[in-house]
Amino acid sequence: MTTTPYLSVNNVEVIYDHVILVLKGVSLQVPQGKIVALLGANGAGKSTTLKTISTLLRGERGDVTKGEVQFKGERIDHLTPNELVKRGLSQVMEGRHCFGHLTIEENLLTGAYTRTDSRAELKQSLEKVYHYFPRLKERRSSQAGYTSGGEQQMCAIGRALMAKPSMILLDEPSMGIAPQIVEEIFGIVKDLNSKENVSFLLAEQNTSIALRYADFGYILENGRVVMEGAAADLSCNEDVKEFYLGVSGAGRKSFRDMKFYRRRKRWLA
Amino acid sequence: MLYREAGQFKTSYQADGQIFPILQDRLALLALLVIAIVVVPLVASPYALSAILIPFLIFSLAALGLNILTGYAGQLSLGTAAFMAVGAFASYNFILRIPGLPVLLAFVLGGLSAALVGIAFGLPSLRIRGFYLAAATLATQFFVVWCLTKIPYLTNYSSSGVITAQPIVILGYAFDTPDRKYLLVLAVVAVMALLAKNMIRSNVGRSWMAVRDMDVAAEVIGFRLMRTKLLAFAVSSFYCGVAGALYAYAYLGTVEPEAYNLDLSFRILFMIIIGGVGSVLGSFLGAAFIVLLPVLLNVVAHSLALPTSVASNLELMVFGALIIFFLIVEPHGLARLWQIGKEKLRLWPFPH
Amino acid sequence: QPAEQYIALPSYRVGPYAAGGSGFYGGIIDYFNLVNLSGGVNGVKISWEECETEYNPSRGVECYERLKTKNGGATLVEPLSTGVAYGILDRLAVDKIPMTMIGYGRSDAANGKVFPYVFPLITSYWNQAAAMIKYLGDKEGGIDKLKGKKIVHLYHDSAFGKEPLPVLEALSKQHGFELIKIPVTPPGSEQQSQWLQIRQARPDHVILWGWGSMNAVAIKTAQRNGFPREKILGVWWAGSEEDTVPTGDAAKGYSAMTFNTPGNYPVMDEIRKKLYADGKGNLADASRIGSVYHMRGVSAGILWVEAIRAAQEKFGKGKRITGEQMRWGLENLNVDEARLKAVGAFGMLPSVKTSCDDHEGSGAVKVQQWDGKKWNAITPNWIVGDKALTRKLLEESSAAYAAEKKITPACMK
Amino acid sequence: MTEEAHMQMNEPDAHFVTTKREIGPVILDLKNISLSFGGVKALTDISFDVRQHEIRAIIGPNGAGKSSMLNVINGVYRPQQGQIVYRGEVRKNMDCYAAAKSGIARTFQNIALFKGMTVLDNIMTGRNLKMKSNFLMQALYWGPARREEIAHRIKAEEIIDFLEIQAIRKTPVGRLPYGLQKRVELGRALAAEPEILLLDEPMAGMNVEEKQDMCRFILDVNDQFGTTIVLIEHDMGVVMDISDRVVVLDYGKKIGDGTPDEVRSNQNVINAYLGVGC
Amino acid sequence: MNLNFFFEVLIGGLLSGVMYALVAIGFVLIYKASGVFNFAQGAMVYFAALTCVGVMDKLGVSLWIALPITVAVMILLGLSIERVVLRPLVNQPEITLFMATIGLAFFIEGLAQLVFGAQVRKLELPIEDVPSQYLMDNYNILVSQFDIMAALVCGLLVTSLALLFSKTKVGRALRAVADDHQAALAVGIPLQRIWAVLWAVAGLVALVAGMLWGARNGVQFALTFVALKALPVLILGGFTSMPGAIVGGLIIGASEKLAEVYIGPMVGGGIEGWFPYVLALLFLLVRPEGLFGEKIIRRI
Ligand SMILES: Nc1ncnc2c1ncn2[C@@H]1O[C@H](COP(=O)(O)OP(=O)(O)OP(=O)(O)O)[C@@H](O)[C@H]1O
Ligand SMILES: Nc1ncnc2c1ncn2[C@@H]1O[C@H](COP(=O)(O)OP(=O)(O)OP(=O)(O)O)[C@@H](O)[C@H]1O
Ligand SMILES: [Mg+2]
Ligand SMILES: [Mg+2]
Repeated sequence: MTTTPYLSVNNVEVIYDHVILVLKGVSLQVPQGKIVALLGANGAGKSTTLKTISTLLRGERGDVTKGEVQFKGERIDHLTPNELVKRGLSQVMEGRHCFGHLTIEENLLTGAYTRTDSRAELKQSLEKVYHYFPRLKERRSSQAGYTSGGEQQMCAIGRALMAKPSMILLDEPSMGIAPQIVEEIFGIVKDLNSKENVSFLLAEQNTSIALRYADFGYILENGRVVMEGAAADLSCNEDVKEFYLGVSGAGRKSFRDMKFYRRRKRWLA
Repeated sequence: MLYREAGQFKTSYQADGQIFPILQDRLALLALLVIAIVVVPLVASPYALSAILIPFLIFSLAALGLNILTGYAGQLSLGTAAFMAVGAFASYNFILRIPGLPVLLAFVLGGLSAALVGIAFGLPSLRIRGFYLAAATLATQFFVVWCLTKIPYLTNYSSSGVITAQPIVILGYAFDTPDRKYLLVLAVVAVMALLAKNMIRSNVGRSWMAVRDMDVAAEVIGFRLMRTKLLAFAVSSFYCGVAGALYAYAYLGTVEPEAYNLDLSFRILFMIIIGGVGSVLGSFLGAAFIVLLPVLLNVVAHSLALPTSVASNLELMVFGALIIFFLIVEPHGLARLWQIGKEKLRLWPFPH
Repeated sequence: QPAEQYIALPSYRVGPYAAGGSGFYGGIIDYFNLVNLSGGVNGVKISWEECETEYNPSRGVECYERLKTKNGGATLVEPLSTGVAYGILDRLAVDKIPMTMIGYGRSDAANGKVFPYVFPLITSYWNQAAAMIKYLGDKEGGIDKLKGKKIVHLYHDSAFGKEPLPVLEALSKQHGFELIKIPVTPPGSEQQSQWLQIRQARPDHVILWGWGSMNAVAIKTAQRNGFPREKILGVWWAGSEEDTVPTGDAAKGYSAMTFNTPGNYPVMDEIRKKLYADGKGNLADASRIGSVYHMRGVSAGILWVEAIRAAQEKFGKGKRITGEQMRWGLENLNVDEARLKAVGAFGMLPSVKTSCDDHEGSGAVKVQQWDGKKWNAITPNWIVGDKALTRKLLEESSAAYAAEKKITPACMK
Repeated sequence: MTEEAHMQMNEPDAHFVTTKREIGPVILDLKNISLSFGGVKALTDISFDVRQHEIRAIIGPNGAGKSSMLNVINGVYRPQQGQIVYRGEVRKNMDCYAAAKSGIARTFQNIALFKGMTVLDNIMTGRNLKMKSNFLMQALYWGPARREEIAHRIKAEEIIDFLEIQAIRKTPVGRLPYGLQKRVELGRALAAEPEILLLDEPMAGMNVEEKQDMCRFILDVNDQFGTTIVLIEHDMGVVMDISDRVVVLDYGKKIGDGTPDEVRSNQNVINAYLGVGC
Repeated sequence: MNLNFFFEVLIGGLLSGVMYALVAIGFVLIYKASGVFNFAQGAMVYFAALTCVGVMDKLGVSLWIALPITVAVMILLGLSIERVVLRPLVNQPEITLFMATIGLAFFIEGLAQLVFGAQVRKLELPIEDVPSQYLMDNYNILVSQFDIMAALVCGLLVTSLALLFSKTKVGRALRAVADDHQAALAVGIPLQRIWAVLWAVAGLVALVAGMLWGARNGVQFALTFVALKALPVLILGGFTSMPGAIVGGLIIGASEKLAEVYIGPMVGGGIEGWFPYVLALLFLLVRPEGLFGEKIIRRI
């Protein structure tokens, strides 16, 4: 990579509960103003990587035993999440994590906790989120705990946007979201990226769309980076095509025709 | 590399369903039992038997009872001592009023009485959850002790409400010395721990855990919440009741209802939290921690020749600090610490 | 190395009753130190060991078991806690260690035929209750004047508070006063409803049978409700500085029973001079010297030392006596006025003479009143209640216990 | 090992009888269901039916009321209006227990596994309705209780093999990654040997390969056990490929119902959900 | 029935209820803002009162000098609790945090008695605990003027804390924290700082409770038990509601006194120990989250 990395993860090793080794030396970079996708099967360690960066790992009894994380040229692995958010790094956690007893609007407003802007500016940001997700506006005064799964996911994304970050870690933003909205979410990502120069690191299972919008991609398997490259290159790679995009030589196969004796991708690990 | 299951293949689901699937564990348990049954009574001093081991075992049993309710079925309760009191006072009355009733049967009847009370006071748990339920179970605690002080019949009209446990005689054999009492308590606790473990590894146990982890989902899957919760209350109270009876008969001798006060309920709750919520082993470890640590601290403080009031207060502080320390090291209790230790041992000499 | 007379003290110095515990055990230890300074009992020094019970029966039993075998075996134990005392009651006869229950515990234990190793020394709850009624009668100008009067028994709702009920009920029938029983749920930090009930009932006297923080709350609540403190008479566990000081002026005029006459005595002076002046006193706060609990502890010490002395007279002077011999000493105690004078405690406690039938040995109490600063005795003489009545109750109750436990009542030698 | 041999070893369902899949009569009929929470109308006057052995998909934008619909079917929510006819009987007050008893099993959108238990235990809970021995016998773990436990364990192991999760059998589910948890949840539902299986976004958070696996499991269940399946899914590829009929909900109303092709070309559906270019 | 007496009991009960509410507020504060059930609240009440009188005693200063010192000590205590106990336990199960506060309670109790001794002390506030002459003369009703002041203080505390929670950004953040520690961290809420402040405030609330209860009952270990009186208030009013603490307190106080006076004598008395719990339990059967508590969200 030629540009100086905005965020860089260097050879990080993570152990849960003192015994479960999950990341085995992961390194990756996000250049400023770029969208980087982090792909990989279930349990590969994507979420763990993101939590390592945002230092949320501590609360889950995970330890970073090796390596370091740098953001804007500064080591951040010892900082608190609050300090990170203040420096412009926000995370959307996997599995929504809305504040159930707060209304949607209150949820969004807590997202702006670190901001010291005026009321008017907050209002503006709020309107922007509502503009992105009209559904949230409709449900603004419902308690988040009683909204549908997709609505909660939108709320979680909106909440992160409220902090006006310069870099966002997105963990499976498309999970449980209707296809139209998925496109919209990625549209928003592109929009923020190009208009406001926000950088993204996104862990995503919907590989085709992720690679469509990303500039660069990493593939994680079993806690190791097994492949990296420009998004366009990755989407042309035969293996990626077969295992992550679901298209093989003959084009997209129907899910009905899947046979379980497909070629396994054990070799990747 | 000593502690490994490598090479131990299970060829049947029965073998796989064993309580201790690993050979080393089974050997260790066997050794422990031999020590507990044969060696301890021979070498332990009456002090160790009657002041440490007997209360330790009795508290372990009570903690096990509470662990069934709180740790496995997820119903936080602060009424443990009340169930113990019911067990003790019921046993007392059964022996008193039914001449010739075998003592062990009286304990069982005492436990059953506690179970009935448990079911009655478990009814609110169908609607109330978490700390609300915990605070509500205090109603049990205060109400039961109040009844015991107010209903003279229950204490055989003793003017001050104190009962004196009858001597324990089983089949003409008197359990009157520390080592005999110890063996009796050990037998009861061992059998009941085994039964508890069996329940936990079969469907009842799973129903409790399911209700604990997510009661709505448990219902969708076909567990009946009412039955499951009430059964947990009943079994738990039964265990506590028997423990309470042993507390009166094998330990204190003469008791007033106040001996089963809120303080005792709390101590048993501490035991399961420190030991490990939802772990049979944890009940024992927690009981050991709460029973032994103050004694140990007391001994240490005395050997430092501090003024007694300073020593006593320091003890309290160190005790509190150690609780916090252990929780920070392992929030899921000593049993979890033990398990992690074993996992490390399994990987040893490799770190991961 | 000369033999030492070892005594087990399962004490409590933390928790809700720490104030009482530290004063009482402080007094005991001060007196032991004093005796040891002058060479012990005929050359036998007294040794002791404490163990923190936190007033908790379970820990108390552990303490007892731990302490009893140390230093060649304990020869006496005093837990100052009803719960702990009950917990070790059954073990005493087996271990052959006598236990004193100075001013608490089950009153029927005074029957040495059934409870050979238990000594509710000086006075038990039943005799105290009887003495209280006698005092109230005297105050009214004669016991017959109690007829038609109302007496409230405001009590700690536990074995302790219920203990005097048989006596009070019997006396109420006998003398024709109305007894209104009002329980307070322990720990008793809120008593508004009880005192409203009392005010409503307009009693002539209130007996305050409380323990721990309940007492101060009772006095404060009486004040809040405008009930005259002069009409309240406390049990001796409601008659210490710890009960009145925190109430400020509210306790002025309040009186309570005691078996230690407040005042100054040679023995207390010696403790001050020989121990505290040298920094060897046991109380952390020297202003508590001579406080009610402290004196109670010193009194206990005096009686024990006299028991040791008596036992040595019989079993060998200057020798360490065993637990059984100690039991004999306690059972054949005769601390008369002369003896009390000799130890510098004349007037501080009643004279005590025990026997196999009477492990209590006295039953005499005084009444003291709080003047806002300190306690003052207000009865010049020791009061003794209807002992015939308490004797009768005692015989019945201990007989029932003996039957239940299958004990054949008999005197030990 | 040759590829064939490997296949054979992996063939977990050799002992399942493969039946010819044919759609049967209506097994579940929902008539004019309406459900609201305070002011929020989650479902308004919805009617549709489910036929035996078919795979019936429910799709719709977020908050359309899909999950609520499943909750109505298995008795978690009680609709304010409407009728549920199940196997020809009108069910008025169906609670979850009755639903489970009558052969309805399900998975949840927000995984509802029992976090503190192992994978095996979670799957065993699925079999609870089939267990007969009482708790005293279980406490003794002796005789019939033990035999029963082992018999059910065999069934559970079959499911574990079927879902290819042998390796994590004894792992507490809380530690598993999201995708595997979904799989375990499916296993738990399957363990009940249900007549109708309700799946709420079983493939959320999975990549294509894993979705393919999941589809295969669902199709196999449907094929081999003849289980009727009601499925909510946002991946249109999956829905269009594997379902027989599709219901489309929007804002609590039904806006389309039919075969995948019919739905795909329904203008309302395109506007509300699919968007252009699908 | 004597109506005047009835009102006296009622009013006495209501005012006792205010005293319970005073302790309950401390619990609500911590629970609402971090989801921690703070078992050490009672110990903090004792610690605060004892520190105040202890400082007066040992340094021989007046109440007005001891008070600011105590305030400083309580703030320090709050900060250290956050640093030593809570920070390492972020995102742990509720029950673990609960247990940690139990450990804390032991520690604080030991510390307080170690530093200031175990003896019972008196605490005199400028306002005396005697019946208000004015009310006595004009309405023939017996109410202690001390209680009236306590009620005022309590009302003031509740109002200001309720406003804090409902109207400010920090209040919103605190409620968020109670829902989900991890997510709160992720949106950048400075959990550590907020908790530190919160526990310091809880320390001050404990101080207020300690001063009032201490003046009423004497400063002694039994002050730690007043927490028990607050529990039924909490479950009745709801763990998460400031106004609930007051309303719950009033209901519990009044009904327990009425029950003790009118039902007690029929069943042997002493029912105050369990009556409030049974009453609260009955309320809970109707509303499992208490009168004003936030609904427990159970959804799948
Ligand atoms: N708290 C934890 N304790 C123990 N192990 C954990 C914990 N969290 C995650 N793991 C383990 O770490 C590995 C990586 O998990 P992670 O959540 O990072 O995967 P992922 O790539 O995000 O998967 P998915 O796509 O399913 O979200 C998994 O094997 C998982 O079992
Ligand atoms: N228990 C409840 N209380 C209040 N509102 C509810 C409840 N359950 C669902 N809702 C509301 O009903 C509507 C439908 O919710 P539902 O969960 O059924 O949507 P969904 O179609 O499953 O959406 P998604 O695809 O996002 O999961 C939503 O607006 C939701 O907020
Ligand atoms: Mg993930
Ligand atoms: Mg849904």
